[in-house]
Amino acid sequence: MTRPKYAITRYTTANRINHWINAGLFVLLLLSGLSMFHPMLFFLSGLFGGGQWARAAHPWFGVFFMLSWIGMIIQFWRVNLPAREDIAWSKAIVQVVTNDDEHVPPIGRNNSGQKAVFWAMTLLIPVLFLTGLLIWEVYFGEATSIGVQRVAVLIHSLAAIAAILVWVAHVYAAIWIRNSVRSMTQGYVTPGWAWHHHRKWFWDLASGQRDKTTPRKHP
Amino acid sequence: MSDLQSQDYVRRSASTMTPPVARSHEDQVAKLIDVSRCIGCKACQSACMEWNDLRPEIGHFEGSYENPMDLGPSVWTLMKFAEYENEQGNLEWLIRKDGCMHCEDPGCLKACPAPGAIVQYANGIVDFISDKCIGCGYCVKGCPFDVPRISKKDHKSYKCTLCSDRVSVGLEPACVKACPTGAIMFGSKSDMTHWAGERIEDLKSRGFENAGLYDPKEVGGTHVMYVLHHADKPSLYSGLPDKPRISPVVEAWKGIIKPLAVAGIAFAAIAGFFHWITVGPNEITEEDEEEAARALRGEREPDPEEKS
Amino acid sequence: MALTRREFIKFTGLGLAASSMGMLGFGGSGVAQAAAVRPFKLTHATETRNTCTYCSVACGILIYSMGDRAKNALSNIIHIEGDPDHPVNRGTLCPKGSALLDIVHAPTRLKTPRYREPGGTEFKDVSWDFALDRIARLMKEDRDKHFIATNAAGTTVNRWTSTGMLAASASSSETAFLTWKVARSLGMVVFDNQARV
Amino acid sequence: MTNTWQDIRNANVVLVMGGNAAEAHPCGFKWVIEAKIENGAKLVVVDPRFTRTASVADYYAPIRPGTDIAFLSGVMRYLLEKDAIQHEYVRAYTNAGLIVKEGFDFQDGLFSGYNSETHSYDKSSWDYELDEQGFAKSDDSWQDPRCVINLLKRHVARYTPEMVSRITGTPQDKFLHICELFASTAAPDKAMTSLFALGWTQHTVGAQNIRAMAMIQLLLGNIGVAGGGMNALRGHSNIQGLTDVGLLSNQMPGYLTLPNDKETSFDEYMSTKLFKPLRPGQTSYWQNYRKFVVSLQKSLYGDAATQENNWAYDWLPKLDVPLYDIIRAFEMMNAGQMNGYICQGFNPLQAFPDRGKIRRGLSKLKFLVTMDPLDTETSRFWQDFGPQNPAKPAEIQTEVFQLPTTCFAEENGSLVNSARWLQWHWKAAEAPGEAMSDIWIMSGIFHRLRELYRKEGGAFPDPILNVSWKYTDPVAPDPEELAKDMNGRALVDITDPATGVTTKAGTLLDAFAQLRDDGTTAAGCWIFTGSFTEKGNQMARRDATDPREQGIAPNWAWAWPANRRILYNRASANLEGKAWNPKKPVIEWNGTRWVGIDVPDYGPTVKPSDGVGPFIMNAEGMGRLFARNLMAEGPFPEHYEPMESPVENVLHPKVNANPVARVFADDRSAFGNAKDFPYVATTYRLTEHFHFWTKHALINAILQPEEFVEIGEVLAKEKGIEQGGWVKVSSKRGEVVCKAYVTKRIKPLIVDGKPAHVIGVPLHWGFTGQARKGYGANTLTPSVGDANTQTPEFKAFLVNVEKTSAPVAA
Repeated sequence: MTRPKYAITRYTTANRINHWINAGLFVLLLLSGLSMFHPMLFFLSGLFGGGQWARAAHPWFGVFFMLSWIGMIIQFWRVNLPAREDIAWSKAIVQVVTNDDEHVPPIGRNNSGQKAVFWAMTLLIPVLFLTGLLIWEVYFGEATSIGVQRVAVLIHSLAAIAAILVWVAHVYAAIWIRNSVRSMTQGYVTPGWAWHHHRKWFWDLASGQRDKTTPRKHP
Repeated sequence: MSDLQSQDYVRRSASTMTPPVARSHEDQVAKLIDVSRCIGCKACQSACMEWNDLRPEIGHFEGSYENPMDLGPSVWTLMKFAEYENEQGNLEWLIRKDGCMHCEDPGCLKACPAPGAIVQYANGIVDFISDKCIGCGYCVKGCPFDVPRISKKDHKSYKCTLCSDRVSVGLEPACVKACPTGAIMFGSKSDMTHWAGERIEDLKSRGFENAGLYDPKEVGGTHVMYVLHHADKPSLYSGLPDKPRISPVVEAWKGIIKPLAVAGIAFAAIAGFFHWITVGPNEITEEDEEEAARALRGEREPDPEEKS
Repeated sequence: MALTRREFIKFTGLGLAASSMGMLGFGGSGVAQAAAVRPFKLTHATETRNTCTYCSVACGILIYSMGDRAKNALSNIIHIEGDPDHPVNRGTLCPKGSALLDIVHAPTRLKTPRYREPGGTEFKDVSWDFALDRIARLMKEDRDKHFIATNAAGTTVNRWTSTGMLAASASSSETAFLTWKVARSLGMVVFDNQARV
Repeated sequence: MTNTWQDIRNANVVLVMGGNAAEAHPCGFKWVIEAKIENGAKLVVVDPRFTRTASVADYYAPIRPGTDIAFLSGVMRYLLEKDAIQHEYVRAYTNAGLIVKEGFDFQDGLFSGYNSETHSYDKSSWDYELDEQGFAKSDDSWQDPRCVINLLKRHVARYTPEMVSRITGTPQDKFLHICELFASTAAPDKAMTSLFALGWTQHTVGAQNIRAMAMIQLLLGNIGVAGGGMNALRGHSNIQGLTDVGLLSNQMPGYLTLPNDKETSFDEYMSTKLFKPLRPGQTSYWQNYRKFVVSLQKSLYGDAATQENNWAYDWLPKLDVPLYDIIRAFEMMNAGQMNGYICQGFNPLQAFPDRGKIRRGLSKLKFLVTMDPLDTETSRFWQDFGPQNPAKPAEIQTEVFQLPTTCFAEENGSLVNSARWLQWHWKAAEAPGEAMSDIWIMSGIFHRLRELYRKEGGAFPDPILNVSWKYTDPVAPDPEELAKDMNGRALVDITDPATGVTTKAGTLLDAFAQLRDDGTTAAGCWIFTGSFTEKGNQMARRDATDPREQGIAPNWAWAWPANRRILYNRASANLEGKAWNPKKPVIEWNGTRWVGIDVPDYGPTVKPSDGVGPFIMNAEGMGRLFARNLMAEGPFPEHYEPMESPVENVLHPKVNANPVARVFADDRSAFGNAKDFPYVATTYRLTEHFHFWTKHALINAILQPEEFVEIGEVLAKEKGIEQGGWVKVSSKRGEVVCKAYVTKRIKPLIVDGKPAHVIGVPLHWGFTGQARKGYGANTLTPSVGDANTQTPEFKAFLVNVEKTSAPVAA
């Protein structure tokens, strides 16, 4: 893998490892969870060695996912804080989805769509984690009443669906905005990419305000 | 082997196939528990353990004749005792055999995510097929009567099978056979309902005006029914639900949400696909790179709105 | 076998697909056909008619044992239930009768004769010959020493009061008769059964 | 039982008092439920506790333990006062009209003839006035003040409803309601059955409890009829058989009594047995006594029993005391008068009163032999098990043998059920390990002893050497051979003088009527004659056909005597021989003979007009409202307080408890008083367990795992006892520490104006087996018995109860 000379580091190695652990666990949770959600998808439990294994593994994936997500929060909470520009960007959502980037206002490191993904997950994952604990039959089956568990399982599945929808959007956006995937696999973007998608961030970098990811000033 | 063919099932958990309906003439069975004849001797419990090779732990005395203290993976039926003082101040000892009710519309089966782990035979028996059980505990949440229990040893769910092995060879369940006073009867559901009517008449003649049959409509009727002296107050009998029904939460979860969610996820994916083929990928151009390079070389200053 | 990356993906993909198909029900009729009820366990068991050993309702019972009484099969009792032909219990059994299997196979069933010496702190396994020889000797010693042949009035009374016996009220009448013969021929009068307790 | 289990279904009223049929005999109790459902019967339960039987009763009344006679005497008073008796029946079939001797009297709690030094009665005045021919005088008009019915009226007059309630604690309205229900069965076509068990027998007045009820049943005409009778629900599976075969200290097979040492010769022995009829023309079946005894001796000693040696009469042991019962045996053990004890399938350390005394007694033995399929407490009495069995093995010099035996599933043989049915059972498997049958073990001991006597001689070896032992395998006689021995056979060709039919030598006999007193027949147990005939093993019959579904099933197994299912069934028909209840006839006179669904308990061709009474075993042919000299306490039942009682006997404080109870000095000193032990305790079984056996069975240990006592809510509150909390129950003899079951089912009773609390003590737990360890109810119980039978008073004694904490594991 060769890194272009003027590449801008968008995600550090730690960012990327954390993200992909996250992503892996999410996929495992998604597959094992869906296998227990809809009979049509029960075949997915085969990926885990059958229903018993899927059922046993799912909550443990969840525990690690929660831990992993805490890592994500620590690393990304600051860059996902809302900013005034988010309003303008959100107003231009039609232009965003139609690739009419000329008419999209410039934004910083993350646009509000990305922020929405982050905060949605930050809300949903703990909900999934806590409701998941309540219905973790092996350890907490007798900890709460069946009535509580019924509500928990309902919330758990609603939250999971929401999370999946957010995830679909996230994955599609990564594919749609070309070279985003590379930023999360190899960690860098080209200056042009930063210029095009996150111009404010680009200028911050160019003016040396963000030290770690500062590209070389002069080629 | 006494394999029942798949055609003997009328319901099968988490299955996407339509159950076969060709064999539509099988008689439905029912167990009738006449509480007014029950002496609480626990022969049913004993026979159940013996026939089904179940031996729970030896417990302690906990202030009641109830032992073990609860249904469990190895306790499929349990006598529950309630000391009740009636309006006349006379004591009644209301003793009820607890266990699976074999609902016509089984909440456990509805909630179960494992294909074929819970089945309902054409004769009405709701059976757990351990081989297919994944131990998720959803049946526990689905059951309106708090019956299934998950084993900590093998993580499978257990409950009364109505001795499906005995019934399949033409015998009555073990508890029915043992019951010394005939408080547990077994036969076709229609015969049991008729017999219950006679019993209720007798009870009414002995001063139990509210005697009646417990065959709750809310779960489509049950294949285990009770004759109660106080059918107006089932909860007197150690908390038998007055109006049992599958929880609306479970109904929602296993009803509308399931297809909506799958549809929603599929829609999101399809929307993405069509976005791709209509709008297409958002790619940067050479110009972007050049502009960026110029900016980096300091040949360009940001516009005011481009500053953070 | 060297696999290129592309081939590897293909293989795992196929494997996944195959296993998923299996789970969907294409993996053979055994899986597709929904599982079976538990096989009926008495189909070829040997049935023996007996009477419940507990109370004197004397319920008829059917004892089922493994094996067809062929020479090489040591029959083992696997199940006991009520005899539906019996006019009193008509197949029913109480919680004790329903659990007769567990008394037959109780872990505290005795299997060897045991002996405890005077002042001893434990039982020792002994042979039947040792036990019966010793018992007979002790009984004879006591009888010879304390037997009352005649009373003060000179009447022959043939009475042995220093050794007594309690007879088993769950043993058969045939056992009882033999026991009576033995006890009375020895002149034993301290002789009772469980009729009262 | 006079009737069968299934016959209970014919009853109109079922009384369960002195027992807990649902709990102790669930499968027999089904016929009570059937009576309710199919016959509209009312179930009445009278019990100190609201039992499982009470849970399905139509009417329940509480009663203070040990006061049943007061209750039942009150019922008799009610029936006589309201004239709710079945006149025709009482007049013809009971001794109501017979005239009692002058001199018979009852004053201040005592009948005539009491000797306060010996605590016994001279019973000579307890009899009828006889005429010149030796027949009892009678007054059929019941005018004579000394006729039985008038004496009875006078005797029970004191038991007014107020007095009954004052003694028993039963509320008056409940008592009177029950009287009404009883009275409804005085109608000729109505029947009441009485189901009882140890709740009546285990009292110092046990036999009189039962007598009182039997008198009520006679007054109501309920004896001998379908759905009636006195039904003792017996305990163990063959306790009836062991009683029938005479395994009691004073018994021989078939209810023949063992001689006592005043009966110095066979003729003297027989002179007290051959009951002459007391009324003209009566059967008095015991006139055949001699035939039964001679046939027994021929069975036991074969050719060695001869006319010349008085049928080996001298070889029978002779008693010097009325009974060598268990209470006496342990008294003797404690006094150092016993050296050896054999417990065959019996667990006295758990079963007998005053456990401490039992343990001390066993410790003084030279040897103890236990024969049992299970590891019993008794066989380990010498071992230390902490507070449940504190023993010091080093100090106990007893040699102990623990012999493993087969159980029911591993042997052939017959058992006699409560309804006197002899049922054969078959072996299903081999015994575990080296376990052997009781027959093999008893034979083994016997052969060794016989060999020793043959070789060495010794004390009086004659009976040992001469016992007949003609079995194919002398080491382990076949049960069928023993059954044939009991049935009996002809020893020479015998010809029936009436029919001219000859029975060949060696042939099995069909009926005890064939027995002879000249040594030409042998029968080990005359009442079993007919059970194993040339037609085969009658006990193995399995035809369950039940004519009219009336609960007889005459071809199922075989019932003694003579396959008769309902005793005294002649009394089911009126004087003309027609059934009192035409819907449920048992036997009827068809003009030439008695026919019906049962074997007549009567001469089959004796005409009704002959005036032969239906109670053919009794010398007067009648049911006895007046018991003559047959009971220790008196011819009528009288209320005496239990030995330990919270109150004084309000009828006659000077004669508080049973005046003729036998109490050993050390046992008397172990009685507690109401000041230290203010609560009445009663012991009982629970349905989940059978005595001390099923704690060895895992399922039953699961169903009722741990020792507890039952305490009413009021007392529990007073004492601060919590549900399921630990309590200490103590009597003068010991203490039990266990859990408490605080229940609404036991309520305080108002006795003589004061509340009396009852504590229930189930008896199943010990220190071997699978259930949790327990102290055993007999730690608390007093060592005193019924004056007639010495059945221990387990059902009413005094205790104290206190809240405590869990015992510290030893």
